[in-house]
Amino acid sequence: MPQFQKKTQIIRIERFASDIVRLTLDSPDIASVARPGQFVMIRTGNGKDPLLRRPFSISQTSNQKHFQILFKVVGRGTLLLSHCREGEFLSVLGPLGSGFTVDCQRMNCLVGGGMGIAPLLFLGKTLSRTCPENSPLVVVGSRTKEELEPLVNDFNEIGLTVHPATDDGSLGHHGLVTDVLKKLDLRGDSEIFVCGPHPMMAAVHFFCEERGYACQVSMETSMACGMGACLGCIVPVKNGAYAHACSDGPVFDSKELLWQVR
Amino acid sequence: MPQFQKKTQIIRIERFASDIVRLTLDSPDIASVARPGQFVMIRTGNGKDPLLRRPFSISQTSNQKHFQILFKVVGRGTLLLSHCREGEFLSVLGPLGSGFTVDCQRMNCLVGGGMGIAPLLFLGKTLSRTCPENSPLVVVGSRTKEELEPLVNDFNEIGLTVHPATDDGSLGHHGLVTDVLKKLDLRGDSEIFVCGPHPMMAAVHFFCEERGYACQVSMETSMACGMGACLGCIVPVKNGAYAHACSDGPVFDSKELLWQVR
Amino acid sequence: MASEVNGVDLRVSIGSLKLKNPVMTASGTFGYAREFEPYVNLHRLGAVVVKGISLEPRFGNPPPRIVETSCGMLNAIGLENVGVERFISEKMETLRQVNVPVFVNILGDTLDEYREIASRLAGVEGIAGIEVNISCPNVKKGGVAFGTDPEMAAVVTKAVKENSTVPIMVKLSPNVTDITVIARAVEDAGADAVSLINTLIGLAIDHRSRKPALANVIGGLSGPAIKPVALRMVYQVAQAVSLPVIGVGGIETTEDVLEFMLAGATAVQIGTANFVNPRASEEAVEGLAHYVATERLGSIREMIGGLVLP
Amino acid sequence: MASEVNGVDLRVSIGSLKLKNPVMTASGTFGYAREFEPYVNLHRLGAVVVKGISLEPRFGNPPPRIVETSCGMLNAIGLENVGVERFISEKMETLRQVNVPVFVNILGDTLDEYREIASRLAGVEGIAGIEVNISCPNVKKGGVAFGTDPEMAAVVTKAVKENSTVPIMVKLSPNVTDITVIARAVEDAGADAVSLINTLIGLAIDHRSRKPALANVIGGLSGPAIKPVALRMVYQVAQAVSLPVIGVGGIETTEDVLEFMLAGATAVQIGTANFVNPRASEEAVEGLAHYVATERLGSIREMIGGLVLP
Ligand SMILES: Cc1cc2nc3c(=O)[nH]c(=O)nc-3n(C[C@H](O)[C@H](O)[C@H](O)COP(=O)(O)OP(=O)(O)OC[C@H]3O[C@@H](n4cnc5c(N)ncnc54)[C@H](O)[C@@H]3O)c2cc1C
Ligand SMILES: Cc1cc2nc3c(=O)[nH]c(=O)nc-3n(C[C@H](O)[C@H](O)[C@H](O)COP(=O)(O)OP(=O)(O)OC[C@H]3O[C@@H](n4cnc5c(N)ncnc54)[C@H](O)[C@@H]3O)c2cc1C
Ligand SMILES: Cc1cc2nc3c(=O)[nH]c(=O)nc-3n(C[C@H](O)[C@H](O)[C@H](O)COP(=O)(O)O)c2cc1C
Ligand SMILES: Cc1cc2nc3c(=O)[nH]c(=O)nc-3n(C[C@H](O)[C@H](O)[C@H](O)COP(=O)(O)O)c2cc1C
Ligand code: FES
Ligand code: FES
Repeated sequence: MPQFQKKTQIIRIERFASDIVRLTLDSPDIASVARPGQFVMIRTGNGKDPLLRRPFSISQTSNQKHFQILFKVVGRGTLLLSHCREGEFLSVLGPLGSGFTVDCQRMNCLVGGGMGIAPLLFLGKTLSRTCPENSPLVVVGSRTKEELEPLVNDFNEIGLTVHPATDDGSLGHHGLVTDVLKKLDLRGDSEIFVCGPHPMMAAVHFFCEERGYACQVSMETSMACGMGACLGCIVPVKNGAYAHACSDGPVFDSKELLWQVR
Repeated sequence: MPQFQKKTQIIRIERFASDIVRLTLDSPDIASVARPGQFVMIRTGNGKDPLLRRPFSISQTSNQKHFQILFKVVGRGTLLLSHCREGEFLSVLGPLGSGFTVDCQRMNCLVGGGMGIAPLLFLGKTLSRTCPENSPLVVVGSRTKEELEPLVNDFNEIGLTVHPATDDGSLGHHGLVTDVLKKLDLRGDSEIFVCGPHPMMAAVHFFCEERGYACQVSMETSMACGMGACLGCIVPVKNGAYAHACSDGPVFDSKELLWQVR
Repeated sequence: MASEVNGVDLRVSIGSLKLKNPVMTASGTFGYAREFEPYVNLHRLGAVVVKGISLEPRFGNPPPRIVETSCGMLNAIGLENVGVERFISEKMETLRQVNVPVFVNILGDTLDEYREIASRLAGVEGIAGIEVNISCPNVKKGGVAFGTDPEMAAVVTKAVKENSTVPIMVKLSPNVTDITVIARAVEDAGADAVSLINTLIGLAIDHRSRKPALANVIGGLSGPAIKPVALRMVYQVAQAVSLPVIGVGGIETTEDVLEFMLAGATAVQIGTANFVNPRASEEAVEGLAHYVATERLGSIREMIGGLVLP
Repeated sequence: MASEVNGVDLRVSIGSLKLKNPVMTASGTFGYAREFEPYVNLHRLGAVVVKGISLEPRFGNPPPRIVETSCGMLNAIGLENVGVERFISEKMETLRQVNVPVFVNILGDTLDEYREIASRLAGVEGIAGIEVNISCPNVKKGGVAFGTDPEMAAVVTKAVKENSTVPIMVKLSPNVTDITVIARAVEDAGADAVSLINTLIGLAIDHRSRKPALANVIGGLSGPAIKPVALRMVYQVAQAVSLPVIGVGGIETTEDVLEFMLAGATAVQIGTANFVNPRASEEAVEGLAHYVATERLGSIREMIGGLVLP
């Protein structure tokens, strides 16, 4: 699988909320080979502090030229990144990791929470193209309308119907995405694609297990290298062993992983 | 002596050459008490790398409100500083150190090389004001016209006549400032104020010693604190002892220091 | 002495000494305190530790003495100081006017020197405690040997303790295989507290000139770069001894202070950070008060050793 | 094997082994090399050192295993590896296809394990050398003890040497009072080279959760933060032994490599920098070639130990 280390130019910056930013980066190399569920590692500054790259899902590609990342400011790296200006260059490694595996025969349902929605946009776009007969369901949740609406619009633009949920009820269901998911009329052969906070993914996993649905999760862990070299990014699997989020994942069949019953 | 730790806003950025920048900073506290020869310590970035502040001479003040620094990009700190934008804030400590001591009765002569010209502008301005009868002579040298001319203009604006020298002959004398100095018709009671590369200051010191002129030098050393706390910024004085450039200086009577005969 | 900031209990004890809060400044990074008066309300600090004092005045090492490294700095000041006599007559004079406990950091090349300097300081008004530097890596004799050998460390501790009228805090070197061995040795020898860490020995080279960046060749590494090492050693020592442990190394913010206290520190010293932010120490005091208030702690002492193991 | 880059002589020797240039990659930071094929022309490197291998497979420590610190990172991977058998059957298979000398980093909890793993690797095609990890701070047994005690270090060295058919390089721990003592011990025991430093032991705490940032509590500090310590130790060891010294610790750029060589390193290993810039190792090779050319050196070997003292 081709991977690149590139200086990519920031060609667009969108601010969805004070702490939520979307960058459009110019990189034909990466954009033309990326698959939904893959991610990139980005240097957030030029100095040695912060030292390590930060992982971000590829949230959309366009024209095999550009790709987007959508992120929330949670610490120093993302803060630095949020101060970037259009025209600047960022050092990017990618595309990294495995992507989602899709089966057009199934009933596909994308479930995203917070920044976990990022990779699902890309997945939704790809599903609409590759399985035109079979539109996926989309359930996405976030804190508030302000940050969710632009993403809902993006799904709508691809022609997908979205079931939104917000913590404050400002858009769609007032509550959790899992509430919405549970109320959907899902076929027995459904496959759920989920990305979001860990507790949400755990809840969806148990729900799918109960119902016998297939479930793919995209796992976030701390990562130093993003390419299978440091062995830092593990997620517990069955039998006391570990899988590596960056190279074995970040997308996993949820049944392979070890989930703590809450 | 009052000293401040302030977030100061950058209100103007001038680029004299690709690697020479002048910043005008808004700080009534510092601008209103600063004296020629004093300096400030500036944080060049927000992270922990580069860790330490960098020292810069106060190169001019205006209206007791603003002050300027003039610097050359030589490393990471100055590079970061050169990327600043107008409107941004810089953390500044100052004014620090002792300034030049002036005596209006003497024939005063300012000798500056490269970025050493920075504090002499401030000194020239102060001398013109405090000793209006007795304009100082000004000898300044730099690599090339491009970077020297704006400074010569600034001296001219205060009404001072400048004897320039450039390494490439593009402005004034083709060669060293010390050549120019030696050809000036200096009175026996002359006092030379010199700031520039160490070899230049040594040459001027020996010249003054030979002729019996008073000589004040502004010394540059590596500094961690700028306020007499780290003891890192020493310059050798007589008897194997050391003086501290930040608190005993940076301006010294050249006769107090130990100069290596070249 | 106000023992509370905004009604919040930040008090900690080092031996018989009560500090109004756990924030001290580290030796060699805060001058003789007066340098920081423009920036800091000195009386709000827990204590200040002054630059290391030797029996005789020392000129220190030739320049360059400092060089920046990644998230840190190397120094080889070589213990420049005015000597104990001038320290007492000149520096203590002004230090007494500052309403803050003063620790005098002392060092010697020989056991006798430690003993003499301690005796000379005994009874001098205004000294709250003595910090015994057995760890400075810059002076060839004395320093290194005392701090890396448990027996020598104990002997020095005993000598200073016997000749002191105030609590003594022994400052440990991190350049050892097992710092807990040294810590236990000085505890047994009568120390009232241990402070750690002093600087890690390092080297920087200028590849252009092919010369060491410091005239002394090697120097002491300090700053955020060494914080993980300091935190680990504080954690280990706090478990090994029952003395108060004073954490030093890369501390800058309130969060850093909390981390060292969780690891087991009773108090901390802020060093290199004073150069970057002269207000760091006072801001940490304010930050701790805020923390105790918002977390509704009975006192900051609840944090000491509060690390939750997985 | 091309021994010159652009007609420039970068060759160095480690025992009987000739490397085409002094740039190696450090164990645990370069996977099994193939991970870096998208970014690096592996055959241009001096050598690669693979992730530490034990006799039996290990799952390693639970997460979190890594945390960033100021200009550095802590890791507690816990030596996750597939074990020597699968290493030989799976990993060596692909490594042989890469035209670059391969060092296998090995570790054991007991002397016997070191001996067995060395015997098992003896004669395996495609192994250029063995790096003996006596210094890993993450595993409670074995690691620390071997690397901090000169006698144990010597015993392990001898055991591996006696059972190996290729040059062995012993990797030293920096967590000791005097690293030259350990270096001399392994030299006397028959090591062909020493590599240093492994990580410094450190701790990071999340003050919000009051928990250690790593599940293993302590971890190994690497990256630019530790470079001054590594450079100092390389300088000391290079003067203490006559073996080739391989410098490791915070190396990222050509300038870093030059500094370690000036301090006495015959070759270097690039570690954490591979994560930040996967091309760091190849760029250093290019940079050295450029340096030798522009400085008109006969060979890069002229730099080794070339530090000019003041
Ligand atoms: C494969 C992958 C894809 C990701 N995609 C996205 C994305 O599309 N958009 C997005 O906003 N974020 C994404 N993340 C998370 C993102 O990498 C982190 O938010 C970022 O690294 C934080 O960097 P920082 O320097 O700002 O914060 P730090 O200063 O490093 O940490 C600040 C706080 O965030 C927490 N944190 C750090 N890293 C993570 C992490 N990986 N997961 C959860 N919490 C973390 C820390 O524990 C700490 O409390 C992804 C992570 C992975 C592994
Ligand atoms: C009192 C004082 C006043 C100063 N005033 C000015 C000024 O008005 N304008 C200006 O451009 N510079 C001035 N300097 C020098 C300025 O501080 C340095 O150029 C700056 O610190 C370099 O920082 P850096 O991070 O860019 O370089 P670094 O990465 O720190 O160093 C890059 C190179 O510059 C050299 N260098 C670093 N510091 C100094 C220094 N203090 N003197 C000489 N060489 C140095 C280093 O040895 C290295 O080779 C002054 C210095 C002092 C002590
Ligand atoms: C410039 C400088 C001078 C120092 N001088 C002394 C000293 O005289 N005595 C001493 O015990 N420690 C001295 N130290 C060590 C500090 O007190 C402290 O232990 C060390 O710097 C680690 O803390 P930090 O990372 O917060 O700086 C000095 C440190 C620096 C940076
Ligand atoms: C994630 C990680 C894993 C490591 N694993 C090993 C290992 O298996 N064996 C070993 O000898 N050293 C190991 N090391 C230590 C490195 O090889 C190197 O000695 C250390 O990181 C210092 O170099 P650096 O600062 O360039 O990273 C590891 C380091 C890191 C960061
Ligand atoms: S992030 Fe390094 S192995 Fe996954
Ligand atoms: S710079 Fe710290 S004492 Fe002068």
